[in-house]
Amino acid sequence: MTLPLGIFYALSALMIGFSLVVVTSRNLFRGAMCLTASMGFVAAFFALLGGDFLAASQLLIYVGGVMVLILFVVMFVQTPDLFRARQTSVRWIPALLLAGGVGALFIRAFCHIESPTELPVLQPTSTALGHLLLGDMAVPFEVISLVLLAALVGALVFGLERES
Amino acid sequence: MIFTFSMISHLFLIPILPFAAAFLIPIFGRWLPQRGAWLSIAAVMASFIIALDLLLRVGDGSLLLPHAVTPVPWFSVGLYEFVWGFQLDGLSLLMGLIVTGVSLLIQIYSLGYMSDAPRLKQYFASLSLFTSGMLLVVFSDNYFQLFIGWELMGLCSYLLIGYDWDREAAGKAAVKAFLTTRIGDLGFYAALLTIFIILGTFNFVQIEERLLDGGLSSWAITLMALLIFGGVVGKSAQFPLHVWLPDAMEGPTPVSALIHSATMVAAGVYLTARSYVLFSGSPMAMHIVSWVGGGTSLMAALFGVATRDIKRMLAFSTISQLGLMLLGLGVSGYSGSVMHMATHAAFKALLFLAAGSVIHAVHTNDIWKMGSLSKQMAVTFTVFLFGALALAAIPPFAGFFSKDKIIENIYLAHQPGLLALAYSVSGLTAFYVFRVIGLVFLGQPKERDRFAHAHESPWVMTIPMIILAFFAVSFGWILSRPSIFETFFSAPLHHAALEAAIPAWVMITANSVAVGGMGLGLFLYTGDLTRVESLARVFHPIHHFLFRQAYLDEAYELFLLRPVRGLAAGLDWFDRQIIDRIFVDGFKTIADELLSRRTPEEATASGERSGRIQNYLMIVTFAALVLLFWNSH
Amino acid sequence: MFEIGPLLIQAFTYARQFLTTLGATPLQAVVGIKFLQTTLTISIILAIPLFLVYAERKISAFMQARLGPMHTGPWGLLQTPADTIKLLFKEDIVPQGADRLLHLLAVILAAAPVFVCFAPVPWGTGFPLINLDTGILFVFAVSGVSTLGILAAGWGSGNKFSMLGGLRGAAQMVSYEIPRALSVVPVVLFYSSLNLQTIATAQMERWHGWMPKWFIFYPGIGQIAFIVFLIASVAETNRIPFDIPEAESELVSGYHTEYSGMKFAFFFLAEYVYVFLSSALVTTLFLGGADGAAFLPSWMWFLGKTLLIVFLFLWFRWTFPRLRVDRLMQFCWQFLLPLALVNIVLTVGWMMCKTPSQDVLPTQAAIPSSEMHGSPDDAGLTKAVEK
Amino acid sequence: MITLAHMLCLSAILFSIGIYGVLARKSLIAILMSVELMFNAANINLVAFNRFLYPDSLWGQGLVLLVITVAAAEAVVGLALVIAIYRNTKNLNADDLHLLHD
Repeated sequence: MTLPLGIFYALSALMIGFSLVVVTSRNLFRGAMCLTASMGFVAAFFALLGGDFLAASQLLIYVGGVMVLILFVVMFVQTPDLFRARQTSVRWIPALLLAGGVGALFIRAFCHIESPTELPVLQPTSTALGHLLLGDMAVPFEVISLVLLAALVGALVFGLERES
Repeated sequence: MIFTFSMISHLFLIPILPFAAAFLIPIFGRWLPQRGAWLSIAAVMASFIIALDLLLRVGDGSLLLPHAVTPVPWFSVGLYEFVWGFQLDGLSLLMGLIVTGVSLLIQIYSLGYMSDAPRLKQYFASLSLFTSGMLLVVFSDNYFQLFIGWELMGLCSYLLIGYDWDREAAGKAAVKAFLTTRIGDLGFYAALLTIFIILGTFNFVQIEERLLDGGLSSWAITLMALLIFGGVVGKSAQFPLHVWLPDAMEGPTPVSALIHSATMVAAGVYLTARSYVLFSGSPMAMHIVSWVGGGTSLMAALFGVATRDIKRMLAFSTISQLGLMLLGLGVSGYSGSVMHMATHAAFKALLFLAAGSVIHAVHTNDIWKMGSLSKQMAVTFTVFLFGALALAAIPPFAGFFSKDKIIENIYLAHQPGLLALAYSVSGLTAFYVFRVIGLVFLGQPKERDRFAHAHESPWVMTIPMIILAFFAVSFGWILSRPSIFETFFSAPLHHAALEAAIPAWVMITANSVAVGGMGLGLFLYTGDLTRVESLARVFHPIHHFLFRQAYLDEAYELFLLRPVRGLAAGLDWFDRQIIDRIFVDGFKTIADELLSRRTPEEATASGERSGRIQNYLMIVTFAALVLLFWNSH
Repeated sequence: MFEIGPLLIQAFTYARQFLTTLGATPLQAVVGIKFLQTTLTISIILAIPLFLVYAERKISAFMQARLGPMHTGPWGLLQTPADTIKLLFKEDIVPQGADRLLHLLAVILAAAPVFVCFAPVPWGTGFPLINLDTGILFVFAVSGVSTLGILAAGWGSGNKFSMLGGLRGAAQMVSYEIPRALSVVPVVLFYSSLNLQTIATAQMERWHGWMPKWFIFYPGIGQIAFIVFLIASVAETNRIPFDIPEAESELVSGYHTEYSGMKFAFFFLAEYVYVFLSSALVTTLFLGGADGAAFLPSWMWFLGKTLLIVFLFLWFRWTFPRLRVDRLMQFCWQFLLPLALVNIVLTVGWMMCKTPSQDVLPTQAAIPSSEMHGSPDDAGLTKAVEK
Repeated sequence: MITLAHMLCLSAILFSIGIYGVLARKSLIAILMSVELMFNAANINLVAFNRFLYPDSLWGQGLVLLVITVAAAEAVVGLALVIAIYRNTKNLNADDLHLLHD
């Protein structure tokens, strides 16, 4: 049980715990907070797997941006029954079975994957990622900016109060 | 092949100029004088001048026909290279001159005729677009490009017939014209495909070479020829598809003059002449062409006799003359019918314009309401008279030279039936033309109020008519001069003209029949009309039958349109009841059944609502699960 | 002469050897030393707010021609310890309607990230806790988390005013993060690296021998980037011109109205540490970090420049009126952001014409961390983690 | 040693938690959050593959960056929709939103 494996198990246990809270907690705000925590752990995993630039951008975009948005909306939309009523509809048993089934099948499929053991030392990836994004992945990089623009406009159109 | 400006010989410019005008007018129309009319006239005039310049260069020998221009590459599909190719030979130069000339005169005429009409921009834009389409047909050197021009003309005829669409009749007529010509165009389209499949090229010259070096079964040539003839029947309003032309008179008269007399309908004859090598290759096709042509011309002439509307009379006369031209082509009288096409364009346009100026003055088409207009509208009367004489093929006028050639060819082809048919048609033509002259210009005024303020049309309308009148008189003589005849009407190379002696009686009967028809028409319909009433009572059933155009429209409605509508209704029922009922709703009920075993109403009643969105998500995940499980084994 | 950096490195290497002799595997030794280093840094950082609070009180007093705290200890030096002790003994009230766990969590979320941000900051030669390749990005990412702390504080205290304060604060911090990040882009572009250490050392050269090549002295691009970053940082720390969230007059001091005692102290502590962090960033990015003449040790230069910038922050507090909320937002989105973007374009222009021939983006091979000034055991850590 | 199998199992667990959340939760925002969870599970997979199977290239991480951006865009539009729905119907219960159906 070397240290990295120990770290891995600890982090994954925490992350799964927080994700379960997200999915089952009655109080939506608490759910959002736990989602932030689990995203933090995802960033930790990215760092563990050598994506240092990735971990920082995950923190920046998800935790700093998307979660703030979700918390904003949760605050705007605080209906009184939001915190008392049962949060899952009556279908939670079939849902649990389906999710469990999918999870089990995936795990059964993934368990036996053998991967190379000796791996190159982790290198800082920012410069290489920069070259990649603006070199080979230049087209998707530009298209993504269009996607973001569309999302921006769409959000404005839906969100704005229309005086009609 | 880099496309440089010098490559555009000015031959290209002829169709391009009106095309450009057609698009500039709607954009800049508001600021142009007369809402863009002058731009359109200027464009057509420029094309006319270029055509004239080409004629002069042919005249002084510096340009020999047929003269091919280097094609401009357009796009290539597989091996075949589509090009914008233009070709100049006698036929295309002649038609180019006629089209640009007539279009120019008619656009000037419509300045006066349409002065108070709304949407002038759209009118002149469509006219220019039409002219460019026709010129594209005339000058193109391959079928594909010709087809583009062909479709452009169909579109413009729809736009122009339905010009004042607030009148319901005009709208219906436009749709009818468009659909009927479309049916014909189907034939032509099929011809395009078969030609490409069999011969592998669209270019006329290549087609001619591949046909001449033989090796092609006769049924293939006949098939191609007949399919092309389908397009011709549609566009030139021959027997089965002629119903749209009389209704097309709903459009303004200059439009009828240009499109439905001189150019578009003549395009069918032009197409037959252009693909003459195909037609002359299969005797069966020639036979069909001549009989269809002949039959149509007789039928139309009979209908012409019985109409009350001056423009319908001219429409029927156009159909009949076109039939005659096709008849001429059918009996391998190439030069005769091409010349007739040329002369007919001149005097028929003239007749239409004159009729237009009459309508403009008395505001009605019904010839029974008009009378003795010769005194008030002397110029229109004389011009109309010249046109009528040319149409009736009275010797010194244009019609005589071309119709006489056709009749000679019929005789040379030893077709007694067709000869009799030709004679009766020319007799009837003379009769119904002078019937109209008698009723409209010579007899007593039927309704005094119309007669009172009838006045001569403004100069802008009369001058084009006078120019056309000059041609109606002299065009036949000019064209039959040997030198001109040789350049314009020399039959395609391989076809040996049948040079045999023509007995005198052939021509004498033709002329006497024409003069007889003229006399009868004038005698009956001028002066007091008592004789006409007595005749009318005797021939009433026939007259009514002809007046209703042999109930052809009703027959089409009964035997064609009604079954099609019935079929459509049946299919709609089938789709709605069977397919929707079983497949679409079926799955929904199954899905609902599978999941909540309760319809939404029960669910809401019991407080637990069956959430639809998540139900469907459930199905999706379940399917994914099954797939995952299935392929992991 | 008092370069503490190298001394510390020797000390830590001896400690690591000592730990390995005690039977710990190299990995455990490295992690132990890192643990030791972090506690050391945090203790230094904790000392700073004590000083800053006192400094702020004194300076604002002098600006208003008064003396400031004088009674507690000579010239009021013991004022801040007195405050902290006072707050320690205050009763820690949690509002009845509030979510207890969230109330506590908010404080942690607001305070903790700031300390983490100090890791990549290069104090001087041989000092950065960890020579992080994504230095500045890491700092922005972690400081983004403190926005959540404010939201949680607003929501956790249960009352409407604090929630509104929280919302406004979060909105302000999120929107000012963008011009702040964009204003750093020219620096990153110029020195083609995110690593704060590389940026600091790259500014060590001299123009014509005497003029230090700090980024702020680059005509045009340097000044604009400096100003935009400074303003955005002031907004990020919710200081006076932008302190809408805890504006006493309107929202009864915003999201930390319901906090009392030690939690309230923590909020203030976090704020001042954040001010110090921002000024440290300013010095690293624009004032050449620990670059200075030899007569003073490098960390002394760094500290001096940072305190200078902190003085600026304090100075702003008593000079600018508070901005209205929509004005605040408008200022950020319609002035700062475009200015930062224009600055990026200018920098690229400058870099293009400066070195047209040589490829502007040097395909810089990833600098093996050991070669840099960073503490040698960084490399050890990465290798160890990998084993 | 952390192997690929560890990572993939972890992301599979996270993914199935996300699916459960989407299927079982009532409120729209909870569904949106579960979708974010699923996105993150996918990202872990990508980075794991990149690290273990193709260590020298960075395409996996580049793709994750794109996925993060698209997920952020999707979240933005989703939240705007949620606000619009809330403003009109005052409740965010997924079951009640069946206007498109009968």
